[in-house]
Amino acid sequence: MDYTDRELMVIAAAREIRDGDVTFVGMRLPLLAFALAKRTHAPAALGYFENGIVRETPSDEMLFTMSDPPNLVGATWSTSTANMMGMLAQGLVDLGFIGGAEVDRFGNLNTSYVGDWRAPKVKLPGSGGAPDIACYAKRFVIVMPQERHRFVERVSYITSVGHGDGGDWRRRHRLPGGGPVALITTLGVFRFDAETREAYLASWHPGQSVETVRAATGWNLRVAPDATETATPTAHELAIVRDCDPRGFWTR
Amino acid sequence: MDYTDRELMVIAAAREIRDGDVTFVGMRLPLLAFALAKRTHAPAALGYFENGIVRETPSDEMLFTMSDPPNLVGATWSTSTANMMGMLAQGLVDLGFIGGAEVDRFGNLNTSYVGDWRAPKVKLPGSGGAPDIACYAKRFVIVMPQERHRFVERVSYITSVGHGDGGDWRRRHRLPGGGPVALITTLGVFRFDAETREAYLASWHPGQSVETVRAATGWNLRVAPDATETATPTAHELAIVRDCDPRGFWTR
Amino acid sequence: MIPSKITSMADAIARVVPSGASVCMGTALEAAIPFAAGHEIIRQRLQNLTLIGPISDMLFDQLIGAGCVARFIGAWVGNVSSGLGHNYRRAFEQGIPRPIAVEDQSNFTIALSLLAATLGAPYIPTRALLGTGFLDSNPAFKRAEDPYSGDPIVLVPALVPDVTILQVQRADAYGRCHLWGTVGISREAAFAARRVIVVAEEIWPTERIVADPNLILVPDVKVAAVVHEPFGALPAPLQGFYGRYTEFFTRYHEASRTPEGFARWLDEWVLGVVDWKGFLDKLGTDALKALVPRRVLLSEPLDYGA
Amino acid sequence: MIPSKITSMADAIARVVPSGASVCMGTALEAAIPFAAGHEIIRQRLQNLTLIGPISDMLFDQLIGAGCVARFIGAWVGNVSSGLGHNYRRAFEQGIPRPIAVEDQSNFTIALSLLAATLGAPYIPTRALLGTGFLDSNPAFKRAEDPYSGDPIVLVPALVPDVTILQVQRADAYGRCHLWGTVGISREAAFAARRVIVVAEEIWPTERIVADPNLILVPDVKVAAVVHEPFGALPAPLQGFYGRYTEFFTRYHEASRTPEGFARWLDEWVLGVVDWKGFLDKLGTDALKALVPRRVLLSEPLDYGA
Repeated sequence: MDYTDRELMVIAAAREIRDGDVTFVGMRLPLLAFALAKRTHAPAALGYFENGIVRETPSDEMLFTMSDPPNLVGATWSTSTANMMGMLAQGLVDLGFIGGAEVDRFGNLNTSYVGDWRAPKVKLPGSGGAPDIACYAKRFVIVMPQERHRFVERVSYITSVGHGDGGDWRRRHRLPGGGPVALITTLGVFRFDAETREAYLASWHPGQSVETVRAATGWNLRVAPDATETATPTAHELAIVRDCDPRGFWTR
Repeated sequence: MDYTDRELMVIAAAREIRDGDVTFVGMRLPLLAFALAKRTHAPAALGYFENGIVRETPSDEMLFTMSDPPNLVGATWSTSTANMMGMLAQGLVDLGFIGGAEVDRFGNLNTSYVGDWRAPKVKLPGSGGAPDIACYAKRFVIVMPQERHRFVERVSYITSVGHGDGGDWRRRHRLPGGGPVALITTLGVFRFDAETREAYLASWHPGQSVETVRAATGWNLRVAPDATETATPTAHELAIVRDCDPRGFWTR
Repeated sequence: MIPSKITSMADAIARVVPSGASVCMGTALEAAIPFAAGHEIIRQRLQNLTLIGPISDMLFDQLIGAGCVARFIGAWVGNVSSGLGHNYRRAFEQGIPRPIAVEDQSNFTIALSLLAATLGAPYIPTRALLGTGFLDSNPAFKRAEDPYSGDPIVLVPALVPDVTILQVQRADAYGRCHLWGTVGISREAAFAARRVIVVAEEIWPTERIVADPNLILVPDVKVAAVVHEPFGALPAPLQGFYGRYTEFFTRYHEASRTPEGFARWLDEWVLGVVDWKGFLDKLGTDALKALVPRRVLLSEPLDYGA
Repeated sequence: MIPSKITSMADAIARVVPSGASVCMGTALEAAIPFAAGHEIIRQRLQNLTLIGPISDMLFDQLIGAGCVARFIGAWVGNVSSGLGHNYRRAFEQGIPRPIAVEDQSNFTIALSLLAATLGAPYIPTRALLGTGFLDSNPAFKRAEDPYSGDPIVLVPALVPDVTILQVQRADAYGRCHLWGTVGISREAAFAARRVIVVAEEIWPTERIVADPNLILVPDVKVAAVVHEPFGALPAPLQGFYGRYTEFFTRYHEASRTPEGFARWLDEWVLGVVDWKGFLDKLGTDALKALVPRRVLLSEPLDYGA
């Protein structure tokens, strides 16, 4: 079975969506993951977009942005961003997806400044609504390509807060949401220890190994005792992803 | 010329509306005053209602409440109460009208509790949006029947703040609006001293006198040196008021 | 996929509004007041309710007189075209039929309270109410200093109603609803509440409601029940459906001057009928006909094409 | 009675947007971005603008590259379908063509900033951004304690744009406008601003706009100019009027990789044309035709009858 890294990431992300989840969908790969989950194991999941749109069904058409007009067709609500963020802030969102340019071992994310923010090496595009999802969603999933210089001991700027310094940091700082539960990369799937809240490798993707993942991780990698290979995409899953992104705009 | 106290009050209130004023119209007599002003000296005045309605022209039909369906017909905006109060809070409202059960010599109004609020003699209906108008409107006008027990040295509860303790009280307490500029009663018209902010009698209505007004005022009444009789309603003014309230629901 | 939420008014009130609940109603000010829902609350003899609303044109006075209410949070209780609310006064001043507590708000601060709740914000600061008695009589407000200007401000805490009851023109079976005309604090009140009961003049197919997704008032996840109850706001008006029956307000005002008069009124108009159809039958078709709008005034459709 | 506010884009920008102003645009996120207005700002060589907006899909990158911008307040600048904004990076990292300051916001806090301004509230408190770098890099935020719970909170101060520019489907000559589809923070941004420029696909008679008074986005007193500019949001989409021209975003992304490439792009698409009609002529009728919605999807009218 032939597939791309991104297709595998979409499929792994879709598996994080539980049936009935109120899901903050975002753009790009998570948008495809939502469509896949709806058509497989999570038909009752709901899709929320930070521009104010709510959907029960994925759009019939390929979306380049969440505000493309086809995303309104069949939507069950289109409200203000303030109201939609209010859904988050009221604790009504089960799951969000966030990407990042840098991540650390506690799942904190940086999409703002590489280096000191006063004189950064790189100005990244910014946060969008990711910090809001990170604060308030009951759980969130990080989806990003894995490279050693992006997987750092400590991000230089926290745009979207994960488990902070680890342990019960979120509870102590009164962050209402649950924080990150998975980190899906081009190489594997990480989860977060229930006590320390440190990311550990739960599965490596087909063709990878603990060693290749370790080599691309900038902190001392922990591996689950029962770590295993990520389940290979099924033909059915791949067919749906390709149906949703026929030209491979996001997944090739 | 035969007319009622209330008709005279409507006419006196209308004279307080300047052309072009953004006017918080409210209900009852001020609603008629707005219609009269529009049809006489203030054709460019705008009417705002705290339920969210904006009108350039008075409703064609008699209104019993601001939310009667005819008030929407020809409205130029119908928004939320929060937005409409936002117009006030942004300092965009020139003039508001407020009624009261009790008033004191600095134009503070009580529509909440007569007596100690913990064990009041009378529970009044409450405030509606009057405190918001009193806080934020550039100026406001009080319209209420005059009786000695309602015109007190100091109101027992401030529902809508006037000039507080007088003088520069409003400025010291950082109230953005200008406070009351006129108090129109069944007996006369009071204005507020530019320095002390105390109410003084500017005119007594036809048939009244300084003495009858003084007898119905519970504080040591001050009278303007140039105090005079209130101008008698013209036939034209009365005709318009009666056209707006043909059955005399509010004015008889 | 979701099961229909359509049910009877009796079932909706029995399931969604327990005694002791905080209930927000009358959110469109003098229009769209859910009188049908309020009368059913009285028939079910609910107790110890906290009523939340800006001005409550007569409905809260009825609920207070019927003994359902322990507390009121809002800006005004009375009868807008006639004056004060006799039951409200009797309850507060004399404990008849039972004492009620009042938490004073202005129309702006009740809107801010609910708005704060919609945003998950603990409070919203305002200058409104500076220098007033509200800061003494309602301990929910706190005086504070604006750290940006150093000026005094008032903190208005978030308020989350257990239930908001809305009367609307049309809804689908899942609670997606369209309300227009006077809206007041309806959006904030519904979106702030834990659960919403939607009472609709008409039930429409989903595809015709979601054809205007911007107009949908509240997310369907909040809606616990949808009740199809034509004329459910009477004697209050509803844009496009019926005008205000002002004489009914006037007659209530007279009838409720004494506890005995109110008891007779309640027996006749609420307890003496089984449901809202019974109320409408008593009103009579002539009265209903006289309230029908004289004109149809349609808005222009919006093209959501893509 | 009020005089018409309809004018040309050139006149609207010249009159309402001085150099040094704070300008809020792109308030409907990736839809309804006022590109026509932005290009006119570039042609008029305005300087030292503060740009305010949530995510700014490519427009802000163009204004920054053209040297009009001294400061950005918002959550994201880039090219949503292609990635980062090359001009934004160059300006911030290397001061090319001139340095810009950034005040970081999230999508929620930019909405709260504007919402606070609409309410005349000095700030709105939130838990969003607790534990993040925003509290260091943007001094506007203050850490505080919620006096109700004792919990840490973040204060988001009110933000009043000098001008908000809206692209909408239809407006009357006085600035009463209807926007639908994706709305994002448009209502808050327009209502918070000192003045508003409304850019409309269609100018409609007043009576057909006020036939739906609930839909009117912003009070006419805020509107300083109304510009009739069909396709004014291209290459961003506008519900019911045109889809997103994604290839144009992709080509811009490639062209703007270098300062020289961007200069050529700017000459070709902005400086080399006189006005928006010139831009559309360059795009060509085939491109415009391909973006026309394939379906008309009308909402149901609302009866405002009384």
